[in-house]
Amino acid sequence: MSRSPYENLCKNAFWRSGVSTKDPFSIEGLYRRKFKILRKDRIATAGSCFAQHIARHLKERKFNVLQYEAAPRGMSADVAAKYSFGVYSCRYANIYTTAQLYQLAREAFGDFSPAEPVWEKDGRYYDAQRPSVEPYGYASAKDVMTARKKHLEKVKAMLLDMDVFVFTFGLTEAWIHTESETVYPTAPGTIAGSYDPEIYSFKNYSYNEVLKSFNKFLRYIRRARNHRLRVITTVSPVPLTATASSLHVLSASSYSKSVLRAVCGSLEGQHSRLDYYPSYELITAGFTKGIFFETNLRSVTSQGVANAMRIFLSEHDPQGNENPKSAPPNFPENTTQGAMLEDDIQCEEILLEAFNK
Amino acid sequence: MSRSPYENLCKNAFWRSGVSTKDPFSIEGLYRRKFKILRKDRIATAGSCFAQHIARHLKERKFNVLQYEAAPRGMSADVAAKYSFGVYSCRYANIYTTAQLYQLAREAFGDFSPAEPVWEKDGRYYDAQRPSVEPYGYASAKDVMTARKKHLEKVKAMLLDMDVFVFTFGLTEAWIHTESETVYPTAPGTIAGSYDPEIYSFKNYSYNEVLKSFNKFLRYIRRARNHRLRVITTVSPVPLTATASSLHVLSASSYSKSVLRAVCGSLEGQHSRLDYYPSYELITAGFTKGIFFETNLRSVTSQGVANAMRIFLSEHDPQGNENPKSAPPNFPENTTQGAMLEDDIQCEEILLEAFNK
Amino acid sequence: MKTKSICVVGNSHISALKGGWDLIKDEHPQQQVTFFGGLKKSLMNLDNIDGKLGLHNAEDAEFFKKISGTDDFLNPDQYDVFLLTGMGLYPNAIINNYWNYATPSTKNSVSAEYFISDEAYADMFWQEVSEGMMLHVARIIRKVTKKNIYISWQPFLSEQLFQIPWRAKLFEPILINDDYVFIHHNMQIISQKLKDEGFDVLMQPAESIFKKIMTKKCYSTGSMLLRPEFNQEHKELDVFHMNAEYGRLCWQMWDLR
Amino acid sequence: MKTKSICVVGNSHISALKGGWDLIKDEHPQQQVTFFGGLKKSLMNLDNIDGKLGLHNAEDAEFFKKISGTDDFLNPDQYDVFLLTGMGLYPNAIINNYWNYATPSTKNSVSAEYFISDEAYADMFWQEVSEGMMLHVARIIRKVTKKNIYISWQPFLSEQLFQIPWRAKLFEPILINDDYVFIHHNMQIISQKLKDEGFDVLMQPAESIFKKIMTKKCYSTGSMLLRPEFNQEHKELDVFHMNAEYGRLCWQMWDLR
Repeated sequence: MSRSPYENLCKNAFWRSGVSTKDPFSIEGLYRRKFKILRKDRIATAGSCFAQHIARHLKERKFNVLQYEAAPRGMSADVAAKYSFGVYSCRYANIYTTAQLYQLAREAFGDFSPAEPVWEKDGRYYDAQRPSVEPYGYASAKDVMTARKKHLEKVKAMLLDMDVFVFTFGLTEAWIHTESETVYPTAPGTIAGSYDPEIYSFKNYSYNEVLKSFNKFLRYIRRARNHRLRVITTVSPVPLTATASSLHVLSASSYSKSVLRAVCGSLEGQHSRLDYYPSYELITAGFTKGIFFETNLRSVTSQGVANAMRIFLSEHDPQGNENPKSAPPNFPENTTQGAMLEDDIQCEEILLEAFNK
Repeated sequence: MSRSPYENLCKNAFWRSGVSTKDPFSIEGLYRRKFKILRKDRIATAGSCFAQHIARHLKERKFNVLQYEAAPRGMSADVAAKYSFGVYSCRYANIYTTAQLYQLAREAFGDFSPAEPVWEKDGRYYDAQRPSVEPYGYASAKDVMTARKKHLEKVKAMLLDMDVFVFTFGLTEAWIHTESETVYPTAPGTIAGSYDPEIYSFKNYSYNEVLKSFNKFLRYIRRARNHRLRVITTVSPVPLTATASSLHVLSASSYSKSVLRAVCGSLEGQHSRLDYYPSYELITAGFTKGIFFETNLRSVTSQGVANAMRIFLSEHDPQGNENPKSAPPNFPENTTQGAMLEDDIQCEEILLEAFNK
Repeated sequence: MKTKSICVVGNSHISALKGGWDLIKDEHPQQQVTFFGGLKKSLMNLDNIDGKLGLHNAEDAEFFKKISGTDDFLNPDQYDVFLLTGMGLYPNAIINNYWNYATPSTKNSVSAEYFISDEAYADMFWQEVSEGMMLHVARIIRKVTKKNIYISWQPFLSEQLFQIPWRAKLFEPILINDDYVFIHHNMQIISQKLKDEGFDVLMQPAESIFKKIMTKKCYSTGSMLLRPEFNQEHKELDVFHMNAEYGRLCWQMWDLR
Repeated sequence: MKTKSICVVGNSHISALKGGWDLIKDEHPQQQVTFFGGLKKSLMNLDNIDGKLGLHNAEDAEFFKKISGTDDFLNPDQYDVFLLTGMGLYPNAIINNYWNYATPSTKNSVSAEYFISDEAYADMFWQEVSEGMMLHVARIIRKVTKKNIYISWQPFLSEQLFQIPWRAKLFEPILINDDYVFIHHNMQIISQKLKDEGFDVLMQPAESIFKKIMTKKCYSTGSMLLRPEFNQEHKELDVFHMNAEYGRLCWQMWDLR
């Protein structure tokens, strides 16, 4: 019988020895992997903007990051990024909410059809589920649906094949088709579509909704898969560009991120093969004094990302090359590899800023 | 039909205009009160350490902060603080979890009796539900129970009388009596008691547990009360001193605080007479660059508290005196008023640091 | 009393000792007693000024010099022993709170609203004493001399306090519960702390005590104001100050070495 | 052709124009043609060096001067018109991806794995061209002269590409689906952008084209390496370079003013 249950805890269980006396670059043991990721493991990535960094760093370390919708051969990094090629394992662009993730999986397996799947703008037609991937849209709704059909085949293949799924939780705020509860990654009218309050409504997903959607997603794909899945979750440290919650954006961000972080904590406890990687706290915690944010106090600096990834990779690739040779900037041979530039992260959400007048 | 639902939002809905271009001292509109608090309203305060600041600032502004267990006449501020007088409206010391709050209410009304109510240490006896209020304990368990009975009468009166309840959510981690689920504010063995894993166990309350306990508390006291209650919730920005979760303390803190913030967001949406005051994000958000934390990266500076309270009081007491005359440091006439010194906050939780060896 | 030269320091309470000394000084020609005093809280500022103890404030300094008859500050070399009186060394904190704050040692836990530890009382009392005027003066003197310093408890309030309703309300429950022990015990704790710090402690003469926690009326009636120019009694219901008889009793009972 | 002095600039592809000019230059005594060239990607570094256009790298500069026969850098004042050839202006990006990336304009959406927008193709193609060697050279020349600059499309690959299985695999679906229009359309988009930038654009002579998107074998067989000292043909299955006959055809069809 010990006097206090805190007597035999390690140094990292105490704020003073675990945090106060460390700096964000020397903090140790913040993350202990639950399971191994091998270089041959097929890794799929999805989620909000911040997930793009993880994908890029894993690729640089030569992990087997799946690419089911690569950029056309010879497409430059700039153009590939503009058309959302090479950002994630499929060309779904950012998936901000777990509701959208679950919806996408059901759609890929033919169990769901989104309402209002095509949004129009200035005579062009956009995939409402990923309006940013084709910045000029298509000439017809039919073209959008053809592209989506091809896309969903790839998503399905990815969901079936992947050994490791890396997902970054991004937002709780979303816009839905009120009647069907179809969720969209952007508000109608941001990239395409037009906001009709009779058709669309604002949704701020609660803790339970976020949690349930993710668990439903896991259960749903498990039925179709024949091998075990490991999952790595993270929470995007990037605050909201704008909120429709009627709260101040600082408070709305705090709420959203808290819900997501709480959900990840819960998921981590529920699933033995689901790991939470704490890049969120490493970048946002008060003890970092904001050094990992750009002057807009929103974007994460490349140093912040590098530091977060260093800690992740120190667990999953401790022998890895810290500074792999990067491809020359011109004449990209394999544009899929080179498509993601360090500071060139795709965020549809930032487009909301255009409405700040 | 507007093009985008973000077109007509105000500046505070956008990160750039609401946050990036502000500093933590000039941020506006972060908090808009849901209801008024008048100087005559009977205000009761409870919660984790940070709630003490709110109580003190309200008292300084001459709000009617209830005091049901004042310090004896002539007790100096130092001694009053040592014995937890004048910290909250009753002498319950810090109430870190909503489970404990709900349990206390039931106990006050005679519907609950805690298991293992008295903890021993070195031949002295302590109230397991508030071991810090008597630092030397009592000579017998009977004395502890006599003191507790008197205390509970006051708690009951407070719960019945108060018009406004200010509660600061502090922790999700707690220690419970395994069989009865009696929750304690400290781990056995921290201040008193001794840790026996056969009797006590660690509990990290989930989002749903935290939320439910608080809602149960509200429903429970409503039955006994005959006038409406307004509630102000806040989340303590102070990270954990130590965690028993097996996570790194930074990650454990991030999880705990996220759960609490998410719960407050949910409560705020559920109850028209419950307001959330966002001091948590104002002090912890990345955009503050950690300026509101002391060098231990844990304690909040008095400037941080003052800034948070300034924004709170600008809504509830815009005409108030910003710099009320403070009592002279010697010969305190009314020690209850003077009991709380700016940097002299009572935190049993910090005692865990003693086990960091 | 075998000492040659006694220095008495105190606030208004030195008046009783001064009056008492006047009554008996002819019987003790070998003894010399000098009284230094300050009104209200002025001795809180007693300080070492060029080797003598005095006050910086001009008015207080003037009074301090004048009342002593030396027309000077207190020169510690000139005295064999020091006797400190009054200056708030009184169980105020205990008596004032007893009626509403019970402890495990008291018998009023049913009637009192609150129940707190004996330690809380003791801490409160000691904090008051250790930050009070008596101990300030005692410590200032100790810094300049190794001679004996006697600290005397301020007398209990006069039994006439029962003519003041709010004071009666504070004392009645103590009497009803026969809880004088609680008061005495707390005073003993303080006395011990003072002794631990190297002071001698003088208790109120037993003959003057009424019902364990008050002073007999005959020792309070006709107490004189300290200001010698007034030569005037305290107001009728002053229950704090004692008369010259009380002073004489003290001189008789206290053994200053 | 009425121009007096023509300056041809290009990579290995100038070989065909040079061979062609040799065949017809006697018929055009009033014309003078000077050929400037660089191997591989060297013209990517063409620069204005003291008013003349040349290369900083010693080896590249030497070749550039030598092949022109002027033994000097390109002095823009000495020419009436500029003809740019080869240098990667070819619908590589379109042809290479067609088999697996359909668009609303193509007819292969059933067989292709991917379906993307025509704009993605156009952006990719223009990005390649605008960052490519041809436009670099054209822009460098434009900076020093207002004279006409003719940009000629690099010829389509020789029909012999069908002897190379992986190339055949890229071309077959285009032929099967009769989707040459998609290639031409994308080339037109680029041509228009080049015209918008102030250049004249020369298309491959129609007589030399096989099945809309290749070059007839008779124009590719026996193409010569650029290095004059080698006086040697390209390797047998070179499908990029054209022979002197192709060069002659170009000189006949193109109207340089």
